[in-house]
Amino acid sequence: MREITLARALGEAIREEMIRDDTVFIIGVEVGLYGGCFRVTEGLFDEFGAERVIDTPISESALVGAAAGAAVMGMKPVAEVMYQDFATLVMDQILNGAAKLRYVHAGQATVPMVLRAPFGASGAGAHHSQSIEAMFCHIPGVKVVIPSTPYDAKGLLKSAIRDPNPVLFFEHKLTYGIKDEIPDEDYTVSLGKADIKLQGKDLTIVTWGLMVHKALNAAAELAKKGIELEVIDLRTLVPLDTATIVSSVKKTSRLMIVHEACKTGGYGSEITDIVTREAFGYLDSPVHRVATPDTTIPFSRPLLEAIIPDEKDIVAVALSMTGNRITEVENGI
Amino acid sequence: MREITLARALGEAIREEMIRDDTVFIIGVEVGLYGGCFRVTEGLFDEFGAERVIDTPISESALVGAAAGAAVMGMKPVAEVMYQDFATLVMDQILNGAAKLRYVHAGQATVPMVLRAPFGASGAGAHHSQSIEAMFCHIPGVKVVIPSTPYDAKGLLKSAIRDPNPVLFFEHKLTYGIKDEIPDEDYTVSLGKADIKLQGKDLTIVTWGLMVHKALNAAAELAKKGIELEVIDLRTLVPLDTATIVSSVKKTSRLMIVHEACKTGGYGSEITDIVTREAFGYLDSPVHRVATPDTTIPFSRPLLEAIIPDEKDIVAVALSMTGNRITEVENGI
Amino acid sequence: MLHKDDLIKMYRWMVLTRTFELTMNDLYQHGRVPELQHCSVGQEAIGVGACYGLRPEDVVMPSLRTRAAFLVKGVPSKILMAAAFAKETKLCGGKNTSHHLGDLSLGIIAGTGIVGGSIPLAVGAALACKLKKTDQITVCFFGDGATNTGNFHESVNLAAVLSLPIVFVCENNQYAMGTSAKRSMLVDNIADRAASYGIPGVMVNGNDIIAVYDAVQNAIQKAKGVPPQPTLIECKTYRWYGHSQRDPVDGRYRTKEEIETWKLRCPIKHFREYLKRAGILSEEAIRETDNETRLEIEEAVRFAEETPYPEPGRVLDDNYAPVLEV
Amino acid sequence: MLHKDDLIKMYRWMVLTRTFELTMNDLYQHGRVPELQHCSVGQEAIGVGACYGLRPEDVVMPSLRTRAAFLVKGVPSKILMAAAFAKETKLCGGKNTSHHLGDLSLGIIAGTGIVGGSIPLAVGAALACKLKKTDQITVCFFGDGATNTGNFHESVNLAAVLSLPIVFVCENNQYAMGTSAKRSMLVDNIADRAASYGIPGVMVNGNDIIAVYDAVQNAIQKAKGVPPQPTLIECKTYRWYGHSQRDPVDGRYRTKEEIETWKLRCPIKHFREYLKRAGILSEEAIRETDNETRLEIEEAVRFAEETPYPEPGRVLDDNYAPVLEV
Ligand SMILES: Cc1ncc(C[n+]2csc(CCOP(=O)(O)OP(=O)(O)O)c2C)c(N)n1
Ligand SMILES: Cc1ncc(C[n+]2csc(CCOP(=O)(O)OP(=O)(O)O)c2C)c(N)n1
Ligand SMILES: [Mg+2]
Ligand SMILES: [Mg+2]
Repeated sequence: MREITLARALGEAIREEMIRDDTVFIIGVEVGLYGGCFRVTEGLFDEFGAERVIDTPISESALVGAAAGAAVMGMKPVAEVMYQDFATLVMDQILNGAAKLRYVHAGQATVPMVLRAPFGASGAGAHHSQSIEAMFCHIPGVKVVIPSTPYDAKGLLKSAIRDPNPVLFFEHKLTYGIKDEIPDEDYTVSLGKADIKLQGKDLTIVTWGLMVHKALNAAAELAKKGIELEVIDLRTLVPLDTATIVSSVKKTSRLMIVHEACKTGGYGSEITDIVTREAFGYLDSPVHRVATPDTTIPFSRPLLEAIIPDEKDIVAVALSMTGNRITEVENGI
Repeated sequence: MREITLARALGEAIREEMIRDDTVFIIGVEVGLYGGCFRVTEGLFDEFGAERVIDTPISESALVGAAAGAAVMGMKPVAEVMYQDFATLVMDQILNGAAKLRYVHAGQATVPMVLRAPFGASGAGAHHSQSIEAMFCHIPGVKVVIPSTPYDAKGLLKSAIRDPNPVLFFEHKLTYGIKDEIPDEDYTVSLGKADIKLQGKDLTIVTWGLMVHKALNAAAELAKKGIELEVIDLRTLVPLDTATIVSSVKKTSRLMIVHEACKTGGYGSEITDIVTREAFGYLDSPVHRVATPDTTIPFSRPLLEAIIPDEKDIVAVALSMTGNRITEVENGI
Repeated sequence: MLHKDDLIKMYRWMVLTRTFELTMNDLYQHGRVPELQHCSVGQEAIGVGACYGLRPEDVVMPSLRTRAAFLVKGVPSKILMAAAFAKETKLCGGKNTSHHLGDLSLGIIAGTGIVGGSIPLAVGAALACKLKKTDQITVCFFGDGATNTGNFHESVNLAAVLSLPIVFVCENNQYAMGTSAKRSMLVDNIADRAASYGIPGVMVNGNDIIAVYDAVQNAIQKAKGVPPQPTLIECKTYRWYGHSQRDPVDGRYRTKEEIETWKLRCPIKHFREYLKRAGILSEEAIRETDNETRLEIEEAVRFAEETPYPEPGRVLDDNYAPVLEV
Repeated sequence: MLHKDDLIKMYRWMVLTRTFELTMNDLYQHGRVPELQHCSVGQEAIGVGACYGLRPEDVVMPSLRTRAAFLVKGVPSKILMAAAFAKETKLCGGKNTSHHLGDLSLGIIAGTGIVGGSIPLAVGAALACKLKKTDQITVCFFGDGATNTGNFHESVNLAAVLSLPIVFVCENNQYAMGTSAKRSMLVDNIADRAASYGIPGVMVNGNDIIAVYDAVQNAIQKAKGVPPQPTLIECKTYRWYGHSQRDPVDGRYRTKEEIETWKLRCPIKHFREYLKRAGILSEEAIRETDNETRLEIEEAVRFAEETPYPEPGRVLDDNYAPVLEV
C-alpha cells in the first residue's frame, strides 16, 4: 500500500495499462512533452515515447474523432480534453461518431476508447469551471464515469481502458490532490457499481466527484446531532446502479442528490425520477437536489462561494428533510 | 384566418419580423437561394436579397458564433442548423459563447439571437433523427422552445426573435406539414408559458413537439373508455412553466411525461423532480416517462416503429396508471 | 501497372455503379425504396479509380456520395441494395442507410452523416495502422463542401503533423447542395488548400478514371514513404442529378446548360471511347457489360425486395459491446 | 501618418503594458492576485501596434494574451487590475477574468476561453458592422496554436466569402503552451494559410511596432474597400515567460538559449533605440515614462486592493436580459 494523489493514481492506471496492452496509447493537447495540464500523464512521454504518447495541435474534434477511428481499427486510445468545458468541441465526434459506430456497423465494430476530461469550479472563470456531465449522460452508446478517491480513480480508469465501449471519464479538478492508500498490485473497480461510502439510516445522499467529500464532511457534522447519513458515490453515472440507490432509499426513506452541475437538466433529476417510481410510497419527504443554480460560473471567489454547493448547504437541507427526527433527538425522546 | 402549415407559419414569422425590424436577418446553410432544406425560409432570399438572407459554407460553428457576435453588436440573427443532430457542432459556440456573453460582460451585452433546428425521427437514419433538446436545456443563459402547432409556431418564433436572449428553437420535422388556422394580424405567444391543449381530470400528460399530437390522439382513444387526459404542451422547455404543470398534477394526481428523446438524461426527469417535490403527497401513482429507449435511432421502419413512442404506448401506460379507475368504469360502478 | 483486364474491370465497375444509381433513382421515384438517395451519377470515375488499386486490408472512408467505393471494395450489389431497402443484412441490419454503412472485414468504415465529420475517424484509422506498423493505407473521401468544415482543417493538419499513411480524396462536384463552390470559397482549386498543411496537393480531372487512379497510386507511394506523407487529391467532377431525390435536377442554383456541358464529359463515355480506340473493348463487350450489370442490379433489386426486414426485437442490440471479464 | 507624438504614445503604451504584466507576475507569485496570469511580455508591440490606429468605434476581439489591446482601447489600467483581482468593476463585476473581459462602449468584445472559439464571434461583429453599413473595422487577435482549430478555418473562410471588414491578427509567439509551432503545423509561415481563403496573408516582424502598425493600417484599407476584404496578418514574436504562471519560464519544451536570443529582440528596447536614434525620445523622457508607468501601475494595484469584492447577492444577475413588452 502506498499513499498517492488521485492525479497520480490516474497516471499509474494509464501507465500500467500501457505496459499490459500495447494497443493502449494516449492522445491529446499537451499530454506528452508537457506532462499534461494537470500533470496526470507526467512521465509517460519519457517512458513510452512520442509514438504512444501523442501530442496534437489544438484540434480537439480531430483528435477525439481520431481516437474513435483508431479504436475501431483495434487500438485502445486514451484521449484527453484539457477541460470538460472544451468537450463541447468534440460533442459531435462523440454523439455522432464514437457512440454510434458499433450500432451502425450492426455490432461488427467495437470502440474501446476513453475520453478523459477534468471538470468543476476551481476559480478559473466562466470557461474553465463547468460541470456538464449530464449532457454526455444523454448519449446512448457511451458510459460515463466520475471517480472521487484515488483508489476508485485507478480501478475505474483501468476498467474504462479495458472496456470495449467509449467511456467518458471525468475528473473533478479539486479531487486531483486528494490522497489515499492504494494497493501495489493490479486491481480494477467495475463500471456500473455505485459505492456506499458511508452507511446510515436517516437519509440517503446520492452524489459523485468532489461532492462525495463534501457529503462525507456534512455527514460527520450531522452525526454529532445524531443524524446518520448514507452516502452513495455513484462512480459510474451511465450505466446507473439503480439497485443500490433504490434499496438505500427504501431503508432511509429520504433522498438528497448533490451535484456541482447546475440544476436544470442536471443528472440529479434522473435519479429523482427512478427513485420516486421504484421506491414509490417509501419516501417520507420529497427528494431534494442540492446543485449549483442555473448560472454561468463566476470568477470572483465570493460569487463562486455563493453558488457552489458546500457542506453548509448539505447540512441545512438534511436538517430540514429530517425535521421531525431532529426534534426528537433534541428533545431526548 | 388562413389555414397554413407549420413550416409556412415559421416562414411567415421570420418574414414579418424582417419587415418589422431591419436588424433581423437569416444565416445558415442553404437558407437562401435553395429556400431551406425543409423550405421554411422559401421566398425570403428573393424578397430580402443575399444581404439579409445569408447562405454560408458548411461551417456551422462559425455561422452560429457569427450570429452571436452580430447579436452583441446590435443585430437580431435567426440562424439555422439544418438538423439538430449537427447542433453538436455548435455546442461550444452556444455554451461558451452565446449563452455566456451577457454574463461575462456583467450585463452590458445582450444577445438577441435565435437558433433554429429541426429534430426528430423521420426515417433518415442515425445522424438525422435525434432529439437532443435536453442537452441544450442544461445551458444557463439560453431559452429553449419547441412548438407543436402552426399557431404556436408563428407566435413563439416571433417572441423568440424579439427576445433579448439566445433562444434555441427546435422544430420536429414531422410537424412541418401540420395545418392550422392562424390569424391574419400580428400576434405573439409568450415564451415560458405552457399550454393546456386538452383539459381532463384523470391524468396529466406533459409533452412537447410532435408528441403533443400523439398524446391528443391517445386522449381521444381513452375518452371512449371514460378516461379524461389533461394534455399540457410545454412549448417552452426553458424557462419551464412549473406552475401550470404542478397545478394540473394536483388536480389529476397522475403524471405521465412523453418525449421522443431517449429516456436517460432526457428532459422528462426534470419534470418528475419538480412535480414529485412541489406536488408531494398528491400523486396516486408514480410518475411515468414514455420515451425512446437509450439507443441510436435506426433507419429501418420496423426497427424505428419499435422504439419511437406512439399512441399505443401512451394508451397502455395511461391504462396501467389509472388501473383502478378503469376497472371501475368497466365494471360499471 | 494496369493491364488490359484491369481496364475492363474498371470500366465494368463504373457501369455497375451507374446502373445501381439509376435504378435506385427510379425505384425511389416510384416509392419502392425507402432510402433518400444522394446520387453519384457523373462521379463514378473517382470511387472506382481511387479504390481499384487498393488491397482488401486497405481502409476506405466513403463520403455520402461514393457509391462506387462500396462496390469496388467488395460489398455485393445485392447487399448494398438490400441496405437501401432497409432490410436485414449482416452489413448494417437495417440500422443505418446504405450511404453510411461499413464492413470492417472489407476495410470500409461507416461514416457519420455529418459533412466533414468522418474525416477525423479516417485519420484515426490511419493512425492505428501506423501504430500497428501494418502497411495499410487509408483513403478518405469527401466533397468540396466538406473542405469548409473545421473537421477538414483539423484532421488534415493532424494527419500531416503525425505523418500518417492516408490519402484524402476530395470529390469536387462543384456543389454542396445548392451552394456552388464559387459561393463557399474564394479559391479555384481545393488542392491548393494542401499548402496550409505542408503536404502535396494534387488536382486531377475527376472524370478521367486513369488520372484518378494514377494520382491515388502516387499518393499511396508517399503514404508508404519514410516518413509517411498524406496527400490531398482534388478530383474535379460534376453532379448530374440533384443533391438528393428531393432536389430537382436543375435547381435554381445552376443552369440546364451547365449540366448538359458536363454530361458531355461523362466519365464512362470518355473511358469507353478510350478503350474502344485502344482496341481493348469491342462493341460486343460493351453491350455485354451493359447487359450483365443490368441483370446484376435487377437481381439485386429482387434480392432486396425478398429479403425480410430486420427483427424489431433486435433494435436495441449493438448499442454497447458486452464486457468480457478481464 | 504617425507623428512624433504618436510614436511617443505608442512607446508609452508598450512600457505600460509590460509594467502591468511584470507587476501581475510578481503579485501572483506572492499570492496577492487570484487570476492565473498568461503573460504577454515580449509581445507588446502587437497589441499596441494593431490597436493604436483604431477609432473608439472600431471593434477588438483580444486573445488570451493581448493585454495591450485592453489598455490602448481605453480600459484604465486600474480597472483592468481590479478585474484581475476579481473585484467589483463595472467592466465585468468579478464575473470573469481580466483576460476575457469586454467593454462594448470601448469596442471590446469579451472572448471565450476556448482557443479559436472567439474568432466566430469576431466575424459576427464584422458582419453586423457591414449589415449596419457603418465603417467600423473589427480586429481579431489569436495565437499560432489557434490557427490549427476548426474555428479558425471556418471563420476566416466565412469572412472571406462574405467579404467582411475584418483584420485577423495572429500573434505567432511560436508556442501553444508547450507545443512549438514546428510540432503543430508543417508550414513555416502562418500567413501562407491565407491562401486557402483567397485573402491576402501578410507576415511581419511582430517585435517591430511600426511594421505591425503599418500592416494593420494597410489591412484596414482593404477592409474598407469595395468590396471589403479581410486580411490575415502573422506577427512573428516570442513569449518570454511560461504559458501561465504555473508553467516555468524555461519548460523542457524550449531552451534557455532560445529565450535569451529572443530577449535580445525585445520590442520595447528595439523601439526605444529607434526613437533615441531619431531624436524623438531623450534619456530623460525614457526615465520619465518608466517612472510614470510604474506609478500608474502602483496606483492600479492600490486601487484594485481597495476595491471591494462584488456582492455575492448579485451572482445570478446577468444570465438573462429582461424581456420588455413589445
Ligand atoms: C455539418 C453538416 N451540415 C450540413 C449537412 C447537410 N448536407 C448533407 S450533404 C451536404 C452537401 C455536401 O456537399 P459536398 O461536401 O460538396 O458533398 P457532395 O454532396 O457534393 O458529394 C449538406 C449541406 C450535413 N449533413 N452536415
Ligand atoms: C480548445 C482549447 N484547447 C486547449 C486550451 C488550453 N489552452 C489555453 S491557451 C493554449 C495555448 C494557445 O496557444 P496560442 O493559440 O499559440 O496562443 P498563446 O497562448 O501562445 O498566446 C491552450 C492549449 C483551450 N483554452 N482551448
Ligand atoms: Mg460537392
Ligand atoms: Mg502561441
